[in-house]
Amino acid sequence: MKVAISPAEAAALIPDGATLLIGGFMAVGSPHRLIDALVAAERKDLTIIANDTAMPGRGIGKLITARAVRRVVASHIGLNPETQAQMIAGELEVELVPQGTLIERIRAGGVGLGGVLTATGLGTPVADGKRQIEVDGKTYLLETPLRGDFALVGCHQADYVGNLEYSLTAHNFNPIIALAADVVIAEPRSIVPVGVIPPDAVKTPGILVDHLLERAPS
Amino acid sequence: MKVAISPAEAAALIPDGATLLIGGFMAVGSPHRLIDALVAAERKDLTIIANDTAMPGRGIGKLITARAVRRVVASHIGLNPETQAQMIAGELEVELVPQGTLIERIRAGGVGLGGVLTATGLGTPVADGKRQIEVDGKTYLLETPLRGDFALVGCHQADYVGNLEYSLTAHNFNPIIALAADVVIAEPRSIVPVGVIPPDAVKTPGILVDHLLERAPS
Amino acid sequence: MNDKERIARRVALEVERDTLVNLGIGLPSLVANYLPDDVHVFFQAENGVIGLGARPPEGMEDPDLTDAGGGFVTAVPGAASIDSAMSFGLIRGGHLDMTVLGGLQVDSHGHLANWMVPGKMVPGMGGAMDLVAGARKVVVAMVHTAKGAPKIVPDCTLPLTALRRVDLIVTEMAVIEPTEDGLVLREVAEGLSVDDVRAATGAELLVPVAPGQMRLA
Amino acid sequence: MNDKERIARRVALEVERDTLVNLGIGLPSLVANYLPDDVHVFFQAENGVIGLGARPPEGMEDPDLTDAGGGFVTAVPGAASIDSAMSFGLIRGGHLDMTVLGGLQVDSHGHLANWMVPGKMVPGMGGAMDLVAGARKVVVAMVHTAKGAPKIVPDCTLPLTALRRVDLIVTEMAVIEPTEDGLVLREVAEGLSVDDVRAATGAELLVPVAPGQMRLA
Repeated sequence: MKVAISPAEAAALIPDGATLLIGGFMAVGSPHRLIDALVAAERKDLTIIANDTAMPGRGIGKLITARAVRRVVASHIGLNPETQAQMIAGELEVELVPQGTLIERIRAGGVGLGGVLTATGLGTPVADGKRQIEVDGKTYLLETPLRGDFALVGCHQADYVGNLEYSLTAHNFNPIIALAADVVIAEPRSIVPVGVIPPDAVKTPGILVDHLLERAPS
Repeated sequence: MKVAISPAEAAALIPDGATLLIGGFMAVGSPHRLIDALVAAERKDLTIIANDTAMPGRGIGKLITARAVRRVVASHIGLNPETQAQMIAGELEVELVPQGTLIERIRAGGVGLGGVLTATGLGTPVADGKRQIEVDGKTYLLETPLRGDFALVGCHQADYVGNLEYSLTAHNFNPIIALAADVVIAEPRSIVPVGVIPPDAVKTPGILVDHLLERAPS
Repeated sequence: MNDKERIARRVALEVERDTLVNLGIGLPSLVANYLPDDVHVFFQAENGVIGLGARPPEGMEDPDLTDAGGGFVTAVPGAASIDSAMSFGLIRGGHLDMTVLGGLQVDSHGHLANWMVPGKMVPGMGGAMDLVAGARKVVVAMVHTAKGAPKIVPDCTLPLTALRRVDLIVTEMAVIEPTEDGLVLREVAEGLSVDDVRAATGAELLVPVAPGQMRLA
Repeated sequence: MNDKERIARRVALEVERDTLVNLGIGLPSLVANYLPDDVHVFFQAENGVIGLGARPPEGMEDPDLTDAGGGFVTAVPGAASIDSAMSFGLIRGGHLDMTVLGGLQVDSHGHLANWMVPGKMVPGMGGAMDLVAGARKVVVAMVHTAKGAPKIVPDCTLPLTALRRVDLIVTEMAVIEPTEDGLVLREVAEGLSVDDVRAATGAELLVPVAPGQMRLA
């Protein structure tokens, strides 16, 4: 059984300078109340590993606007001009990673792989400085694991032991980042008794989840 | 929309000497009617990639007893004395692979990775002849992808477009092998109209499935 | 018919029935509008649904169901939800039959550059590198020139998206197939000559047989 | 109390509440019978369920719900179905808090050999190599000797399961902790002396402080 915590309590667990994996794709499926709490707590120098930085005023974009972030590892920042502006001004470090490589690197970090070999990025700036390894006559890039201190997971529903369900395109990075952090905090829309989510519907087993965010005030 | 085929029609698609990925764990979740059809068709010289060879008279064990198999890649053969006897007699080639490495190699074959790095098997006979690669001061084995000509998938339920659901411990290798073969044949217990399986419950998208086995006679 | 519609209509003819197709944001997304009724395909959005549908009725939008650009969509019957590891597993594992992408440049080797202009536009590659490296068929849908300058060039001057040779280039002027020998001119838009296309193209065009008129249906 | 019960009872004391625990087939599986009521854990079977439960009532067995040995089990409330990639992702990714495995040999370096006897028994390693390489805590539960011969030896003569030093060895005679310095004798079973244990052990045992009596509850 988990103990539900408030967004402020969750934010208090996360120190300045922490590395956060955050779920969501253009803010869809992101843990919005956790993000708001981090902004309210005036966190600084965070490293964010996520698909994108959304847009100003939405999802991870709020952390960018609040200048809470020192470094971003993402596949796309094109719809957030603030990310681009801070990057060009040298205030924000950005590592761009192909989306498929990014999710595989996070998965590798979560399932204990030392790395994966991929053809994506060969012949592009993504290959710069990376080891190339040949297997059966084909060349691949060696991509190394990514992990976070915390994973902030947005989800549709949780039960009391932390089993999680996701909905439609709000799955995205969430089930994978839940594998790859020292502390996993899940923000469900609703929390239901054990047994309401049948075993076959569980996408993230509760044993991966350290904290559940309490239900939103209605 | 798929066209349902009979077990005999499915077996006719599979030539002698083919490499088959077969789902199941000690025969739980295996495509039993497909296996029976391969035995009835007297297939020979198959390569089987699977977790185990079950036991005599059950699941993949039937193919072993029928001497349909020339080569097995599996993590465990200990509960099938016939596999061991054929191996010792030199009639059956067996490659033993740690279970976690086996499933990651199949996944790599299915998702287009050139290989994965794992610590499992280091310092054991599994490491013999394999490349070792160091990442951040740690040593890993390079494990290469596995694919099959056919994947024979056992599942709980399918819909008309081939979306698949699995049940409890009958998931095992099935959802992963469905990614890693040129032709995927699924054997569902029941086949339901499109829409009966909601999008969030689909574990194998129908676009991966080439053929559905017709429903069993009742 | 404007240029974009012309391009989208032509690309739609490349879509085969019962396949899995990924359409990029912008021009490529228009292709869905011009599929013949008897060609059933599943559209994939890389953010995670197989069976992307049209915009939902007003008031029925679901914040958990969007395309890769964040716009509201529906899911068709038989749709499947997938996470990003599965989404890119499908893309990189050869399970995606076709992708249609925009382009900044394509060169005589069939190499595509479509994700950054150094010093100007650094949006990130998103899924583009994975799509070009992994899809079975890559179609580039783009206008033929940018402010009068050819986008089809001898060698890309912008950073590449992948080393893979794309399969087809469709513009409002022509249909061009990159091959081992170079760029082959396959079709020319109605009212244009081969020389018109050559004049607007920076790379050499091979014309082994008389190109047909660009088909639109 | 027979030897196996003694070992299982002692191992049960190592299980911490609210953890994920994998029990091997055979002797290790007995550990589940001796957990205190207030210690709630989820048992994982590597074939794919988190929250493995006891044998189901007669006539209610589900062919789709078995343990790793193929025996019928139940699923506890809050259970989750997982495929083999997730199952071993949890094991190799450090998410499994503890595994209890049988052993053929353990040596002075804490190395375990438990999956084959060359020329005699070649069952395959199943998940054993992954479990030893990946679990946070590895407990070996085995009888102290095999036909009078020590199973705790200076160096394993059988092929290793992994290079990782196991965390604890529990036999019917003793509790032994492999450390950087060697094997430390922590507890001795009631009625036995340190010398009794030494006589049945092939490797050197360090006894830095007087070992306690082997706990059973």
